[in-house]
Amino acid sequence: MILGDLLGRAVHDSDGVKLGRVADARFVVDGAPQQLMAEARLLGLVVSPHSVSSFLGYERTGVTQPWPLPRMLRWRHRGSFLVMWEDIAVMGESVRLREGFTAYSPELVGGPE
Amino acid sequence: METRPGNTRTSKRTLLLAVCFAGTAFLTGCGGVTDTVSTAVEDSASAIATARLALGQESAGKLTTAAAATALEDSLRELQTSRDSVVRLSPSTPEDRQVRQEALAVLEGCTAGLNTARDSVAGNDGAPSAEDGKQALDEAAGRLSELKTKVGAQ
Amino acid sequence: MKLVPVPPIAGRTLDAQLHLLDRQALDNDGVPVTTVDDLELSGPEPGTEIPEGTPAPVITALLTGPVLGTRIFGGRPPSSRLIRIPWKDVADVGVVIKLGVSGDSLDADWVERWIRDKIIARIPGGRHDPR
Amino acid sequence: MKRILGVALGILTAIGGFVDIGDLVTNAVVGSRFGMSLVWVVAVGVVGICLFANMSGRVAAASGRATFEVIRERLGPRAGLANLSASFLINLMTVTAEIGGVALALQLASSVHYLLWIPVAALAVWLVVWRVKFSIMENVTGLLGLTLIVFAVALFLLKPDWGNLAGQALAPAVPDEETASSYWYYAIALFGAAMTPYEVFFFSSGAVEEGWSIKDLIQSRINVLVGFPLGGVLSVAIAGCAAVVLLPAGIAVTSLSQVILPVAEGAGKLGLAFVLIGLVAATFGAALETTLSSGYTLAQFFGWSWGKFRRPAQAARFHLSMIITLLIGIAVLSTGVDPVLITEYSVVFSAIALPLTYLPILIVANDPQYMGKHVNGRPVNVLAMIYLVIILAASLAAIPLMIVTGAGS
Repeated sequence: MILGDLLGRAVHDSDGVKLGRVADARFVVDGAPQQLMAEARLLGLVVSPHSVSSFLGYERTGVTQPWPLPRMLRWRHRGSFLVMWEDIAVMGESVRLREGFTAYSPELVGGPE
Repeated sequence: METRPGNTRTSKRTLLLAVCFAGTAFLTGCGGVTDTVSTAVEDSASAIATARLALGQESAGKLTTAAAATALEDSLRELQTSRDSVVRLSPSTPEDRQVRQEALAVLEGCTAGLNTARDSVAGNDGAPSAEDGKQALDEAAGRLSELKTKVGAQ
Repeated sequence: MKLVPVPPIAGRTLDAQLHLLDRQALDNDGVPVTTVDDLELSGPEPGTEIPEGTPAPVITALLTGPVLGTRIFGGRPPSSRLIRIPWKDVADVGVVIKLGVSGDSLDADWVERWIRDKIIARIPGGRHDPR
Repeated sequence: MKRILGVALGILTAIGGFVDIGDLVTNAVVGSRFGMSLVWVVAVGVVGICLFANMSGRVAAASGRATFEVIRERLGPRAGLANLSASFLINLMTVTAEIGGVALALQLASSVHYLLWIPVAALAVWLVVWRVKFSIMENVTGLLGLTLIVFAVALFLLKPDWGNLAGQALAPAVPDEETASSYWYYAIALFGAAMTPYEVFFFSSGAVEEGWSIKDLIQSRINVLVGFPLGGVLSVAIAGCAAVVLLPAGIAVTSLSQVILPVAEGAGKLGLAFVLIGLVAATFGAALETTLSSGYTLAQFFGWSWGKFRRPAQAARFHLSMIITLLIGIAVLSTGVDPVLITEYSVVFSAIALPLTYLPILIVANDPQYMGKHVNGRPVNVLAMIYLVIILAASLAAIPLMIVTGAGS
């Protein structure tokens, strides 16, 4: 599967209510170790109800400078949430989540450093 | 910077293009006859003044011949562009036609003066002396200022 | 919708848009090779129901290729046109993505090699090392 | 001793490198039409370029990423490509203007028509970009560009009425025969001439070329904070010479030959010799920087291998793109279009395109992932936000003013 097909797709819950669009995909580097780097496993998808894609990710980091910009963009991506791989039922033309999925905060915890 | 959905971007782009297109149309369309003539006179006066300054410096030994020749050549090119802008005019009223005629005559005189100056700078034998060049430019400047007051008064 | 704080995760997290896509890939001696245009996952067949408890997909390759046109006007180039850089060749993901292999072996670089051999190397001084 | 030499060399190169054909023409035009009443814009522009160059130098040193890599990574492909095409086209316009400037300067020295000099100038630029080491190229053109100090010397020798000049500069007012809109149009042109984007592409890529690290930043900060303001003083001297000699004589600058007349007036043939060397060196140095910047912009955006520190064969597409840029420059100039006219448009379009490269650098300079602990301090961010507003205002006002004033005629 190509990630490019997934980004921007509509996300529905199990009753078909549209929740937003796939803004990003989060991976965690804790899979089986390869020669150089462990495999990056799909942790979940970041879903954003109001905007298509976010390249600056202010809604997932605590960055506040340069002053008005992060606040404006964080407002634009308000309501974004992270949904785990286990809660995803179908990924294709659109993404459907399982019954009673959990919406996690999209906050980036373990940064890439 | 998020990518907004396509449609607002394209409508914004067409608006920008419309503005630029209107701008260029406005830029090329010429104002009234007197406006064009007065700008042409102003530019020619500036060119003649440059030529007089360059000629003065060259004869005073402050400017090399190469730099003076280039300065005079640029002034001639400036004069020709202003002359072309007057030639392209197509005046409707008789007074405008009269103004254009006069302007062309004066600009003709300036071009002749400038050429004498260039020949004097070139300084090959038989060429006019620096004094003649300077004299020709002074005459041209005089006639230009007369024209300027006349066009300005219009 | 009350957001539940994310449970602590062992290992580094990478967001595709923020840390992987459009990032510069350098080969093992630091020569830029290409930029990452897309990712290939071992993930589920698109559109098929995912049974409970199936293991999460992993990134199998970084994809690079003439995608700028499609990323602007939407759609995607046929995957045959995309050049794959297997994930096992990736040495580190930081500000740049460091690959563990040399650039020459990667066919993501054929345009560079073609221009080098056909044009630049032919001009005198082409191989002169300025340092 | 070596350290002091290094610092002095850095400063001198920054002064020599600051002035290019855009500064020369725009300052002379402004001086000949508005006197000293637009000098405040040069000050605003110099502070702006110092801030911008420092920020992009720090981004390059802290993260090893030059300007256009950062733009691609942080703006995403669509906005990034729009940014690239605008910046590249304006950079191409500047390359053409600079090569035209070199040819005009050589015509002044030799009275061989400038059109004949254009291929020679472009070939010389290519040869230097192809073979000469980065630091040697920078130092030679920078030091030779210093001879433009003769503008300041000539201004003194002209013994102007300093009170009047200072009065015009400190109490700026629109001269009566000029309209307010052309006053503001030339304010934007002057701002664009001082804060040319290519200087930042070149500055940040140069940091990566010379492998700067954080501890090298002190040297670069001195270069910028001392060199650029002195470069600004040179620009003011050019405007001053024009204001003292050309303005009273009613000469509006439209060609490079007019720019040097005040120097001949004040310092005679010796002064003229210096200014011609300075002209050729400044425009040639700027032609090198803009050609390299066009290579940097493309290579960094598309992720090609780039840099003069590599063998040309190891950065094939980088060098090929520069060759093509030079060929386009020659083609445009050989149509006989007036290089001074291209220069006037290139500085205004530089002002229009400035936000496209300023904003991403400002964003990344605050991004801990790229900068670690070297993110912008609070005072820098406050000043940077003020300048973001100034830059956006200039960029938005440029096109309407260009239309209203008919490009300043």
